[in-house]
Amino acid sequence: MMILEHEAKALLRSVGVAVPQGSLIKSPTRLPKIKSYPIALKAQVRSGGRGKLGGVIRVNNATALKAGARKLFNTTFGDEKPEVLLADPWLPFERELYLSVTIDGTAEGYVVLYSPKGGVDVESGTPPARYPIGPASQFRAQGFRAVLEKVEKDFQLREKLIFLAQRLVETAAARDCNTIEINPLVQLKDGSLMALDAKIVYDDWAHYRNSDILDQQKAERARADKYLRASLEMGHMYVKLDGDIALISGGAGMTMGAMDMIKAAGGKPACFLDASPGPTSTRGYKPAFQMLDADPSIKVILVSVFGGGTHMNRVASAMKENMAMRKSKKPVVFRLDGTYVDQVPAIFETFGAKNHPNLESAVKEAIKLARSA
Amino acid sequence: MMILEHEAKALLRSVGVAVPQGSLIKSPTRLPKIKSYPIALKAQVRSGGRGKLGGVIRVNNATALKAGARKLFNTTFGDEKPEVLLADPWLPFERELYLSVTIDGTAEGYVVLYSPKGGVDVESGTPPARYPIGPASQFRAQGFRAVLEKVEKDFQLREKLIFLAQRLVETAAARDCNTIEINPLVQLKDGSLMALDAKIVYDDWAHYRNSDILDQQKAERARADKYLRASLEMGHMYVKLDGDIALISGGAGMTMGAMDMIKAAGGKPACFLDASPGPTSTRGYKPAFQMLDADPSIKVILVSVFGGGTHMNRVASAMKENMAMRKSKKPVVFRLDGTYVDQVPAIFETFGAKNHPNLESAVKEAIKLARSA
Amino acid sequence: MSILLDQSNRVLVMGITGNYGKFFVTDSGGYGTTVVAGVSPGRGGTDVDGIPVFEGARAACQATQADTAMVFVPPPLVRAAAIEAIEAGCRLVVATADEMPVRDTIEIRAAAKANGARLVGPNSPGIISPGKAKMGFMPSFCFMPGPMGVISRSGSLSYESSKRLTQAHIGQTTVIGIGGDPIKGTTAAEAMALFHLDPETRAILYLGEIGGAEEAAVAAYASQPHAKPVAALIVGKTAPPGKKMGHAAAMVGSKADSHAAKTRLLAKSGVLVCKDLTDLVAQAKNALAAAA
Amino acid sequence: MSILLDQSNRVLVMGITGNYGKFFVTDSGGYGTTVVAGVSPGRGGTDVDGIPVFEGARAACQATQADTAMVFVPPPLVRAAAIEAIEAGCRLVVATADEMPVRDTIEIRAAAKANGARLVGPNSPGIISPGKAKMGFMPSFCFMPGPMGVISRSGSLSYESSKRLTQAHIGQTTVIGIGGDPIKGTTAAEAMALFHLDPETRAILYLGEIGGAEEAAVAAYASQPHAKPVAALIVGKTAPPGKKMGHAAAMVGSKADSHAAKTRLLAKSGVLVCKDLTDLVAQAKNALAAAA
Repeated sequence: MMILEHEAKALLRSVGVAVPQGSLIKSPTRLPKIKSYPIALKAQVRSGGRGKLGGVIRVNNATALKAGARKLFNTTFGDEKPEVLLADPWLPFERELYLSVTIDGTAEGYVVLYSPKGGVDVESGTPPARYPIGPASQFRAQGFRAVLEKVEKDFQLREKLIFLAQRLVETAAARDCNTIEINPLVQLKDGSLMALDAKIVYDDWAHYRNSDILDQQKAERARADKYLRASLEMGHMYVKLDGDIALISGGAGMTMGAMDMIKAAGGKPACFLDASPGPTSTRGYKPAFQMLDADPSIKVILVSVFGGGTHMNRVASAMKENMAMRKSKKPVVFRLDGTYVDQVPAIFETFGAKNHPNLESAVKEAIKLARSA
Repeated sequence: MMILEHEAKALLRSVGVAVPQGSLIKSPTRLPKIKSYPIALKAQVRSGGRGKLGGVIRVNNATALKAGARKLFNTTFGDEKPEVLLADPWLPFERELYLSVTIDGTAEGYVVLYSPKGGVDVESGTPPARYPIGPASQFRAQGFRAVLEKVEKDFQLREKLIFLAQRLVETAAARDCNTIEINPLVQLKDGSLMALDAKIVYDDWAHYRNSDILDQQKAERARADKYLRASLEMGHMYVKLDGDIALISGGAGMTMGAMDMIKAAGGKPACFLDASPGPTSTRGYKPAFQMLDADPSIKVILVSVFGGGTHMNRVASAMKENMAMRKSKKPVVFRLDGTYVDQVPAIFETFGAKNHPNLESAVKEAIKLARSA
Repeated sequence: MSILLDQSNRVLVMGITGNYGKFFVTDSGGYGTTVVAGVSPGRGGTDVDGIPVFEGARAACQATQADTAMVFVPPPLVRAAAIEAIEAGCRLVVATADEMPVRDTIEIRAAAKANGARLVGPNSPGIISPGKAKMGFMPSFCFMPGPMGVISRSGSLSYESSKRLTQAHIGQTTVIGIGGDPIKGTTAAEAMALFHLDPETRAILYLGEIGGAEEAAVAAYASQPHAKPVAALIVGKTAPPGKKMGHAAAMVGSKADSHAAKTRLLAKSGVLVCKDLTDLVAQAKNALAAAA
Repeated sequence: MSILLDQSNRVLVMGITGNYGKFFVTDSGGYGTTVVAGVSPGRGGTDVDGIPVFEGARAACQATQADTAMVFVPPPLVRAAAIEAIEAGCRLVVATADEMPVRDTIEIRAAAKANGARLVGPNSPGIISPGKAKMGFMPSFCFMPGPMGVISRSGSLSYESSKRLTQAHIGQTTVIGIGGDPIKGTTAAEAMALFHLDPETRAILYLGEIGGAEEAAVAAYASQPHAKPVAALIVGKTAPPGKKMGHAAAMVGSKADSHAAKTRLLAKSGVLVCKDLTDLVAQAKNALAAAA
């Protein structure tokens, strides 16, 4: 998951990367004493395109700081309002560069990306130069140097970039970061490099060996409403969409396949919800039903699970118990298939449910029910 | 350099190692509210043997906490008084174990040490089992398992130790720790492992890529008096001894050789001072002379440098300038040798100094001067 | 024939005494898979349904000539178990676990490469060569032997698709789940290359998703002059941009990640692109017809 | 003869355009060392006193058949430069830098091992084969050719000791500084083994310190039946316990680290232990006499 700019900069600073000495603003009424203006006042949000949406303001004095802070705290970027602002010194620099480390399948591990022109428009320019590494231990100065020689003429800068990139790759591996992006990386007048902005994406699954990741997960849950929080705690993967047919499924590909089929058949999917973790227990599905039942935009719930290691007799029983617990009258359409599916009809019969023989039929009924709701 | 127990535990916690949820006490008058007694009140000092010196107290209530805190803040351990105490819950456990990772020449890198009996007496018992690794990436579960099988019968514990040890080795490499020692590592009733105490030694030379190390170095300097601080800032390596003949030398082996010769010839060395960094500049020696001149226990200063890359003509000039700046009348004995030593006599002549032809002669004069001072 | 797996693979189960391990012995063993040994430290000398349990992979491989490992340990332990199996001599290692840190997968893949071995997974249903052997928990009734090589980024979708093929009497040489993580033990490109060399595989069905670079590799294969016919279903047409859809790699970050871009590229490269799941069997038949 | 270094080594200087690099070309080149190339990224195509400068080690080694590297870059860059030289084909790499993170040395040593190369250093004066070649900044007048192999953990002490030998007309085959860090590119044991195989080395002088395990290795060598005679000086008799004496490895942590324990062990193993520096020449003579 992505962390905020100021958190990313703190991590970079801790591993020896130069960043501006900024201060945090947590409320528009508690502003820090700024020793020297101008400063860059920056909304701390995860959404992309912050710069183009006015999320970074140049502030020249204390009065402007007050106004700027109030404005940023009241602006919504993508779907989030900043809870904190970063006040960085506004630093003069010679050049804006782009440097990042990320995970890449074709590199069989980490890859370093460099562009001699950084800044907000980096994506529209020439694609960055790539140095594929593999495991972090395979970073080689001479390897990245050969890549840089083709795109960066300043040989002293090249050596600084090699040193910095190696540190970023080591850090990505040591701290389980899937992406560390510095854009812009600026070159100051004395030739040194400084990270003016930073984006770090943690590997969600390394939480057990990295308290920073665990803390971010807790914070993410704390930001969610109570239904979503319960679902996240169960390990469900949930993405809200703007339709009315909710989907409880298992497996990312199968879930997307069902979403696509709903759309193709003329319906509107209301969510992506992959309930693979804890997939055979009553408890495993309970928060999903609670969340979807509480969402007024949802008219029908389609349960579509095709299980291998997930045994359908146990899923069917879990459904029976969940249906008994529900207070909502929203219709639920079932389509279970896979291991022990032959035992499903008998279980479903005990609570009057029907198991659709295929996804097409289940989707068709869900759409019909959504239209008539 | 070694960090304090509570700092070491914070680092361990951040990489997923279980540690007690303790609180810090920074003054005997500001005590935390403890939710549950008993607690272990622990003086935070770097000196070894703290437990045997009464630095860990079991405290059963708030009154005892007050008394215990006052006592520990007023106790000197080795040569340091605690500036902070750690109040950890007093945890019941099933077993005390010893686990550490350190640097070892014969292992060509990291080595894991394990002893099935941890605690204060670990050093007097059977030497711990060794798993030599080399670079951190060469840690292998099967390798450490083979070592553990000979000394640890509990196979479930073995697997937990393997997992923990790998994390410690990764952490040692990632955070530039030369030693991470957990003693005792305890096994709780539920079988899980927890670090009840921890000792971490950082690699001083990795300060440029690890802000924790840099911060520790700054703190170390802040604790030193002004003369020592200046010397440390110059990169000098200084160890105070209890004699009266101070030594300014270059190179660790040469410095120790000279110390030993002073002692063998009947004198008493007052310090180990390796001034190799900045060895040819006037500035390079200035803080050393200032520190030694200010120390009343020192009667004579012996400068003994045998240089290769360090050119003796430049050292001689640096000595001339330093002698001119000094206010102290303490005698200084010189013995320079090595590259361009042939140019030394001419320079020395300009300020009336004599260069001894060998160490024996210089040491002899230093001892004579110390006796007559 | 088939790729990577048939009855001749001698399978070692890492973590054989856990629930998954035990079920695997019964289920896959019953399917025909040659399970020869298991590892469970501390339980060496016992057995699971007659399969001997060893303290470590080296002892197991030496005693039983196991050459293939199925890894069923919790995600934090997969790296150690997989590398142990590779270094003990296993040439094929299948790891189904999801929730694996990417760095661990990178290290396993590197260890496999250094030892001339191959990893399948993680976050994968495993691999099945219908009628011969399976490594994973695929519902066996969904599969039958035949001429179609199937590659899938997603587990359930591979069951769903294979069942549709089987119901239409289109059998499979091998169905390989390459997994949903950004770093894969076996990539789509590598799986395509294996199917290309398998004489019994007449056409390839690729089941992809939004995000990642696998589909570009599929397109690159399909556009080669002597490529076998390829049909493909790409799911995630309705996924919003910038959101991770369950799989770590399934996210529309850039334009090339989108369903539209991927299907356009595949179609341009001669791949028979399925409109949706319902269209799958039709395009699979077209691919086989093109192979004839 | 000599160990590791003579005029046949073709030396590449990593960081040739820095102050140290330039001085080395003049000083060591003047001594007889065969300096053939330098590396300084961005300055390829230039020269330093006639020695051609290249962008990287691979190009330098290909153009000049350099097989030995002298590393003169700042400590944070030593790891990259040393590994580059090793992977470019240098079989001997000398790194004198102190202030090196231990992890970097561990990685260089591992890279050397993987490539069949040898590192000398870091935190070392380097290596000199008197009358033939030197890699480092040793004051040349302290050395002369002869039958004594010298191994030292400390730079200045090796100059001091060699000068005493030279003044006493005891020449040296090679003087190798193994360095004061806990991880050494070449350990005392490895250096002893090299001197053992060198026919011209008749006896070995070992200059050690408190702390570390090198002295145990020296004792182990000396106690072997066909070992060459060994004399040793161990400094740090007056060092207090628990304090790091300049060198990271020079600290009395346990009893075995102490001067008393080390000298006792060495004496027991047949090593001629010098009482102090003044006693050095006498013991060196005894060692040579024992070899006769």
